[in-house]
Amino acid sequence: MSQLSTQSDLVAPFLEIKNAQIIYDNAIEAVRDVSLSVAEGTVVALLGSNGAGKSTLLKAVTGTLHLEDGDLEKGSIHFAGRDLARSKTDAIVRDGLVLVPEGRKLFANMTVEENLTMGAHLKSASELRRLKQTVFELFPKLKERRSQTAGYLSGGEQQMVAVGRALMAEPRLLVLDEPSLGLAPLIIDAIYETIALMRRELNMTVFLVEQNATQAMNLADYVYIMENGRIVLDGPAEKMRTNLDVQEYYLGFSSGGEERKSFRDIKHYKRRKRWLS
Amino acid sequence: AEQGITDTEILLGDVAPFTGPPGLLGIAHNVGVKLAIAEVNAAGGIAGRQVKLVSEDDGYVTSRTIQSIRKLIGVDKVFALTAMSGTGQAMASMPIVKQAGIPAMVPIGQLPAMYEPPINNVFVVGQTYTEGMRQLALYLAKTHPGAKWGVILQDDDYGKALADGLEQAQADAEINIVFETKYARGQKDFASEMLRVKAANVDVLIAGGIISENIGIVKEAEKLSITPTIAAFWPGRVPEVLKAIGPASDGLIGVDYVTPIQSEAGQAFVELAKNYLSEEEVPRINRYTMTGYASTKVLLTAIKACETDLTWACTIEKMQSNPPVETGVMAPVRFGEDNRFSNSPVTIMRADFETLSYSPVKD
Amino acid sequence: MRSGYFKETVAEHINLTDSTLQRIWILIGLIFVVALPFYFGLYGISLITLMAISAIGAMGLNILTGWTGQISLGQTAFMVLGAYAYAISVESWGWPPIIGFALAGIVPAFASVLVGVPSLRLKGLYLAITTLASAFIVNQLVLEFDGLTNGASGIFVNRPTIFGYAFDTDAKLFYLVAFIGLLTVLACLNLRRSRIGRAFIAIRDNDNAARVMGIDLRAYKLYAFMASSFIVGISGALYGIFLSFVTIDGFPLLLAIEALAILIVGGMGSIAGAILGAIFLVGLPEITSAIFGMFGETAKQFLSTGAHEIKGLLYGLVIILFLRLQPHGLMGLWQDAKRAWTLWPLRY
Amino acid sequence: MTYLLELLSSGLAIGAVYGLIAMSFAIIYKSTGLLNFSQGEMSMIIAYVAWSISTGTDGNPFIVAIGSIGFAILFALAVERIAIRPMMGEPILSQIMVTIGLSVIFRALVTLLWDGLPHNMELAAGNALVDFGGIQVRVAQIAVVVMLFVAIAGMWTFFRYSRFGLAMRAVASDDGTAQLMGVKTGRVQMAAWAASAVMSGTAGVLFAIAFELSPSLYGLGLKAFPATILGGLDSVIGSAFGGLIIGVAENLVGGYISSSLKEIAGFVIIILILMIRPYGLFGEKRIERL
Amino acid sequence: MTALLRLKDVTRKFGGINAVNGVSLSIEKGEIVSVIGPNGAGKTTLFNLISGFLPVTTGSISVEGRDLAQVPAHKYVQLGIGRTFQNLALFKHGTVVDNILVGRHWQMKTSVIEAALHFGRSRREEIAARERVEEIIEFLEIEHVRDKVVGTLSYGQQKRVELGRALATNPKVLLLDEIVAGMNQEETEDIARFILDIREELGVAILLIEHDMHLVMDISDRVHALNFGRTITEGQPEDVRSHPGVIEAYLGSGGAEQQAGPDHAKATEAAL
Ligand SMILES: Nc1ncnc2c1ncn2[C@@H]1O[C@H](COP(=O)(O)OP(=O)(O)OP(=O)(O)O)[C@@H](O)[C@H]1O
Ligand SMILES: Nc1ncnc2c1ncn2[C@@H]1O[C@H](COP(=O)(O)OP(=O)(O)OP(=O)(O)O)[C@@H](O)[C@H]1O
Ligand SMILES: [Mg+2]
Ligand SMILES: [Mg+2]
Repeated sequence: MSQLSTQSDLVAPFLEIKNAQIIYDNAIEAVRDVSLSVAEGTVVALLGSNGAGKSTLLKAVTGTLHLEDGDLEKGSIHFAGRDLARSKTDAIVRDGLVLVPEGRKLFANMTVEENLTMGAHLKSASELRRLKQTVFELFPKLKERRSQTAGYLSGGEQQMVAVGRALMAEPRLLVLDEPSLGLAPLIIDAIYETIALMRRELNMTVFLVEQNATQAMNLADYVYIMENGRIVLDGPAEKMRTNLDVQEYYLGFSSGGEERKSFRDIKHYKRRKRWLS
Repeated sequence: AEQGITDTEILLGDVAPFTGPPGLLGIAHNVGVKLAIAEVNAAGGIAGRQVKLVSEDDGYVTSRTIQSIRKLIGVDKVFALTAMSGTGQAMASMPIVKQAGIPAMVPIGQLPAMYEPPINNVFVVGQTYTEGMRQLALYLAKTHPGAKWGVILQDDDYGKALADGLEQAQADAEINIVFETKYARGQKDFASEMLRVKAANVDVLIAGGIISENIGIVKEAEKLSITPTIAAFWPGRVPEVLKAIGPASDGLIGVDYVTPIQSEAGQAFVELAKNYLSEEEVPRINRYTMTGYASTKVLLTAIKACETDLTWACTIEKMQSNPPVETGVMAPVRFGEDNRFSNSPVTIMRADFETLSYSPVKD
Repeated sequence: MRSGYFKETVAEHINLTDSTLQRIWILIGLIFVVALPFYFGLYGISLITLMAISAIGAMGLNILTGWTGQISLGQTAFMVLGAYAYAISVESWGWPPIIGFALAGIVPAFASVLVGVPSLRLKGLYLAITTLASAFIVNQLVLEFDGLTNGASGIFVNRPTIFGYAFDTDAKLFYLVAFIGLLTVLACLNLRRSRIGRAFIAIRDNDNAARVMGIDLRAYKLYAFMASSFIVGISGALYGIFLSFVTIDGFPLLLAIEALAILIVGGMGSIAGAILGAIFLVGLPEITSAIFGMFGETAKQFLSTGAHEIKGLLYGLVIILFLRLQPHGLMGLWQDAKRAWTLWPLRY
Repeated sequence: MTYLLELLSSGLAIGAVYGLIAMSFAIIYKSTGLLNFSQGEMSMIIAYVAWSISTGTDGNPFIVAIGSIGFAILFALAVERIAIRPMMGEPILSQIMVTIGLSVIFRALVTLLWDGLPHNMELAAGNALVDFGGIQVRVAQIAVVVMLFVAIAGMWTFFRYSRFGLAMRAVASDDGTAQLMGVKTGRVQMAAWAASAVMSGTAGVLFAIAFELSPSLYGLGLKAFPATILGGLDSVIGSAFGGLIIGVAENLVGGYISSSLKEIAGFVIIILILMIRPYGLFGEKRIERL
Repeated sequence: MTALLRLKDVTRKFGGINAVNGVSLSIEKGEIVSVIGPNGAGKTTLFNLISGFLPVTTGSISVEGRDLAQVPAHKYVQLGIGRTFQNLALFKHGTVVDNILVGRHWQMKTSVIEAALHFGRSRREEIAARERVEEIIEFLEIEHVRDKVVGTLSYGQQKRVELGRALATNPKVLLLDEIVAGMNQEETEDIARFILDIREELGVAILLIEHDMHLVMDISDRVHALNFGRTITEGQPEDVRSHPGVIEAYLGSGGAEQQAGPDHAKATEAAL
C-alpha cells in the first residue's frame, strides 16, 4: 500500500470524498473543496489545527451533519459504492462504517457494559458476548468498571469506552476522531497497537483524525493535512515525516534540526505556515 | 344612522363559546338567535331591512370575550348584542358595553350585579341562579320535610350564587344541611364526595355542577347504590346530560324559567324551529335555544317598534316601554324605566329518562 | 449594506446602540408605535394593547425560562397575584395607581420566592411541576381569602389616573402599556448585559461550572424567579386593567402555556423574540380568521357548525408548520434575513 | 373501615387511569426525550373512535378492542411520522411546542368530527356494577386497574430483557449518537409512540365507560403529567405508581379533609417528594460531573 | 510558613471507590506543579475537591493557611482558585466575551436593581470588567472569535476561552485540567507559552494535569504522580519520569512499552 505515491492511483477507493464543501447554519463555511480518499486496508490520518474542519468532515461522512444544521453544499462522498450524502446514518453504520465521535458522546446514564452493548446493536447475542470479551481484554479497566454509570467515569476511561464501543461493531471502516484525546501514554500505545492489529488481522480500514501526530504518522500509510477548511498538504506517511514544515509544526522538532525543541524555549512571535502563504 | 344599520340590513352580534365542552351552550344559543332572526326576516324583515348576525367564538375565555366584543362593536359595527357568553365573561364585558352604550342582552348567566344598579343599555332576560336555587330549595323542603341535605357546589361565582339562594331559602323553610362541599371546576371524579354523601345519609342532594360534573355525581350515586332525591340546576338541563347519565337520571329534579321541551309550549317551539332551521340545527335545540330565541325576540320587538327611526336610544326606550313580549317559551318579558331585569318566574320539573326530557312537577 | 463598526473605547462595546443609523431606526420604531393608535379602530387598538401586554409578560418569563433555563408552566400565578395586588390596593383601598403598579411587581416577586425555594434542586421539566402547582394554589388562595379578593366574583378595575393624567381611552391605555413595555425592554436589555444577566445564562448553560466561577446558584435562581415574577406581575395588573375586571377566570392556565409558546415561537432567550412572538401569536387568530374569511359567504354559512373548530385547526397547523420550517423561531428567521442582507450577494 | 376501603378502591380506579396515561408520557420521554403535551388529547380521540366503532357495531367488545387498538397504533404512527419525526434534532422546546400545537388541533378535531356533547359510552358490561364484599365497582374500573398491571408487567419485561429497550434509552439520551450505533431512531420513536397511544387510549376508553365521554376528556393529560413527574419522567413503571399515588391521595383528601383541596393535595405531595428526590420517586438522576 | 495551597491527607470516596486517597500536596506562589497518573487515577477528582465542586470525605485543604472546610463552594473562587475543565464546561450559548466576563462575576458588586438601570457603579464596573476581558482576549489571541457563540467554536478554541475565563477570576492558583488535550504541536506551544507568561507576569501558581509528557517535563517545577488515588511519588520531572512505579503504571516507555504492547496484542489476537 505504502508504495503508492498518491491515494487516487487506486482503482476504487473505499471511502472517497470529492470536492466537498460544508456549510453550517447556511452561513459558516467550515470545509471548502476538500477531496480525499481512503483505500481499503489502509490507515489514513488527517491532521490539522483546531478549527480546521476535521471533525466537520467526519460528521459529513457519517451523515450526522444535519443534526448541527450543517450541510454538504457541494461535492460527493462515497463509501464502498454508497452515496453517503444521501444515506441515513444507521444505514451507513450497517455498511460497516463506524465513527468514534469527538467528545466521546457516551450514553451518560447507562453503565459501561450497556454502552458497549449499544455498540454491538447490530450484532447477535453470541457475537455480543465474544466482542465484549475482546474489548474487555483490550481495556481491562473497563471490565473493572463494567457496571459503573458511564457519566461518572474519568475522562480517559470514557475515551476507552468510546473506542471500545466502536470496536464492538466490528467495522470495515473505522473512523476515529482524536482517539488518543485525554489518554495516558500507556493506553495510547495500546490503542494504536490494537488498531494496527485489527488492520492486520481483519483488514480493517482506518481513517483517523489526530492531534498526536507522532503516533498517527507512525501508524498511517497516508497523511492529509488540513488547515482552514482546506487540504494543504498530503502524501505517503514516510514522505510526510521528512517534510520540514510537518516536522516543525506537527512533530515539534526545532526548525531544520533533528532535536525536539523544549516547550520552555518557545519564542514569542507568530509563526506563519509555509504552505499557507 | 346608527352603526350596523344600512338601507337593507340590520346587523346583530353575539359572543358565545362554540368550541370545547361549553360549545353545547353556545351553539344551541346561536341556533335560537338565528331562529328569532329567521322568523322576522321571513315576515319581510324590519321596515324593509333584513336582520343579520355576526357570531364570535370566545371558547369561554374571558379575555377573548372582551376582544370579541370590542371587535363586534368596533370592527363589525353591529347594532346590538344578543349575548355576551357566560357569567364571568358577561360581567367582565360590562364596562365596555356600558361605555359603548350599545343595546345588549344577557340571556345566559344572570347575576344581580348586572342589573343592580341598572345599566341603561343592558337587559337581563330570565332569572338569577340565586332566585332559581331559592325556589328549588323551597320546593324540596316542602316535598321532603325533615330530610337531610347534601350540597355539592362549584368553587366559582356560579356556585356562590347557588349558595346564596340556598341561604335565602333557609330563612323561609326548614333545611337541614348535613354535608356541604365545594369542588374545583373541571373535576371529573366525584367518588370521594359521594362517599361522604353516603356516609352522611343524605336524602336530598343538590348537584351544583354544570354538565360533566352532574353526570359524574349522579353516576357515582348509582354506583354506591344510594338514592337521594337529586336536584340539578338549569345550566345542565339538556337531554344530552340525561342520556349520558343513563337510567339513573330518571327522577332528577330540575328548575328552569323556560319551558321544558316536552311541554306543549316546548313542542310548539320545536315545530316553529323546524320551519326555519336546517336539518343539522334542529337536533341541537335545547333550553339555551329557547333563552337565545326569547331574548332576541324581545330585542327585535323593540327594534321593530322603532321602525325607520332606528337608533340605540329609541331601541332602549322601546325596550323599557314596550308591553310585555310574548315569546312562547317563558313568561312574558318586560322591563321598565329603571328595571333591566325580566325576573322571569321558574318552574320545578322532573326528568324522565325514557323520553330524555323534563316535565313540570304537579305539586 | 452594513458592515462592522469600529469601536474606539471599551465603553462603546457596552452601549446598546452602536451607530447613528441604529439610533435612527429606533427612533423610527418609536414614532411608529406612537402612531399606531391613529391607524387602528377600537378593536385594533385593543389588539395591539394585548400584544404589548403579552410581550411584557413574555419578557418576564424569558428571564426565568429563556435566560436561566427554568421552565415554568405557572406564570399565571404571578399574573393573578399582580392583578389582585393592583386591584385590591387601588380599587378596594383607594391607593394611587402608581403604588398599585409597584405592588403588582413586588407582591409576586416575593411570592415567587416561595415557589423558588422548593424548586432550587429541580431541573428541566421537573421544575414545570412546582410552577404548575403554584398556579393552582394561588387560585385556591384567591378563593379562600374572599374577604380580600372578593372570591370568585372578582374586582372591577378602572382605568388608572397617574399624576393627574387619566388613561381613560383605549388609545391612552395603549400608550401606558407601551411605555411600561419600553421600560421593560430597557430593564431587560440592561439586565442581560450585566453580571446578573450573565450569571443567569451561566446557570442555564452549565450550572456546575457557574458555581465554580463563584455564582451562588440558590441566590441567582431566586433572583431570576423574582425578577421574572416582578415583570409578569406587572403584566398581570395591566391585563386586569385591560379587562377592567380581575377574576381568576380571567387568567386561565392557557395563558401560561401561551406565554411559553410566545417564547418558543419568538426564539428562546431573546428579548426581541419575546416581542415578535407576542405579536405573532396574539395576531395569529386574526390571520386565521382572515384566511377563513377569504372563503367568503359559504364559509360564513358554515359558522355555527364548524368554522370555529377549523380556526382552531388552522391555529395549530400554523404553529406546527412554522416550527418545522423555522425551529429557532422568529429570531432565527430574523437572523437569517440579517445575514442574507449583510452578505448579499454572497451566501456566506 | 368500609369507608376507607371504598375511598381506596375508587382512588385506585382513577389512579390507574392517571397511571396508564402517565406511563405513556414516560415511554415517549424515555425513548425520545420529548414530553408529549397532546397525550391527553390523543387518549380522547382514541376514546371517541372507540365510541364510534361501538355504536356502529352494537358494542361488540372484541371488535371495539381490536378496532381501537388498531386505530391507536395507526394514529400514533401517523402523528409521529408527520409532525414529530421532521422535528428530530431540533431544540427540545420546539418539539414540545409542536405537541402543544397538536393538542390544539386534536381538540378542534373532536368537536369537528363528533360534537361537544357528553355521551354515555356503553360497552359490553363495562358499566355494570360488581360487588366486592359490599364495595361496588364498575367493571371498567376493574379493567383499567388490570390493564395498568398488565402494562407494568409488560414494560418491566421489555426494559429488563430487550435490547430494543436499551436502544430506546440510548435514543433518549442522545439520538445522534444512537444513530452512530446503527439504531434506526425513527423506528424506536414509532414503537414508543405506538405503545404510548395504546396505553393512553386504553385509559381513555375505560374512563369514558366508567365516567363519561366528552371533549373535556383531554384534561386527564393534565392530571397524568404530574403523576409522571412524581414517578420520575424517565421511569415508565415509576410513573404508573405516580398515577396510583395521586389517585389515592386525591380520594383520601376528598374523603377526609375537603374536596376543594383535592386538586392541590396531589401537587403538595409531589412538591414534598421532589424536595427530597428531585428526580421523582424512580427517576434517573442526571449525571453531574466536571 | 504557610503554603499558597496545601492539601493534607485528602480522601474522597464514591460509594466503594476511593477516588482520591490520602493525598498531600502543596504549592507555592509562582510554582508550576504537574499532576500525572493513569486514567481514573483521581486527578480530576482532586481538582474538583480543590475548586469546591465536591466536598472532601476526609482531610483538609487550605489556601494561604485558611481552611476551606467552612467556605461555601461558590466562594472558593474568591480565595483565588481558578480552574479549567477537562470536558469543557463553557456557557455554550454565550459569546466568548460573555463567557470570560462571567469570570469577573465575583469581583463585581452590582445588584439586580442597579443592573436593570445600568447607571453609575453598575456601568463603571461593567466597563472596567470589559477592559480586563479585552486584555485577556488579546493575550490569548482569540480576538477574531470575540463575538462568536462559543458553542460553534472548535474544540481547541473553546479550550482557550476556558483558560481566559479562569484567568478573569484573578486566580492565585490556576488549575488546568488537560488543557492541551486535542491540540496539535503548534497549539500546544502556544498554550505552553501562555502558561509560562501567566506565571511570569502574574505570579500565579499553576497546577497542571496533563498526559502530554513533553509538556509536563518541559515546564513543570515539580511533578506529582498518582495511581488509584494515591501518591506514587513526587519530585523533579526527571526523577519522576524514571521512577519505576510511574513507568509501570503510566508511562510504559522503553521496556514497559514493549512488554505491554505484545501482551495486549496477543490477548486481542486470541479474542478475535
Ligand atoms: N455546529 C456548528 N455550528 C457552526 N459552526 C461550527 C459548528 N461546528 C463547527 N463549526 C465551525 O466549523 C469550523 C471547523 O470546526 P471543526 O470542529 O470541524 O474543527 P476541527 O478541525 O475538528 O478542530 P479541533 O481540532 O479543535 O477539533 C470551526 O471554525 C467551527 O467554529
Ligand atoms: N461523581 C463520581 N461518582 C462516581 N465515581 C466517580 C465520580 N467522579 C469520579 N469517579 C471515579 O473516580 C475515579 C477517578 O476519576 P478522575 O476523573 O479523578 O480520574 P482522572 O485521574 O482525572 O482520569 P483521566 O486522566 O482519565 O481524566 C474514576 O474511576 C471515576 O470513575
Ligand atoms: Mg475536531
Ligand atoms: Mg481527568
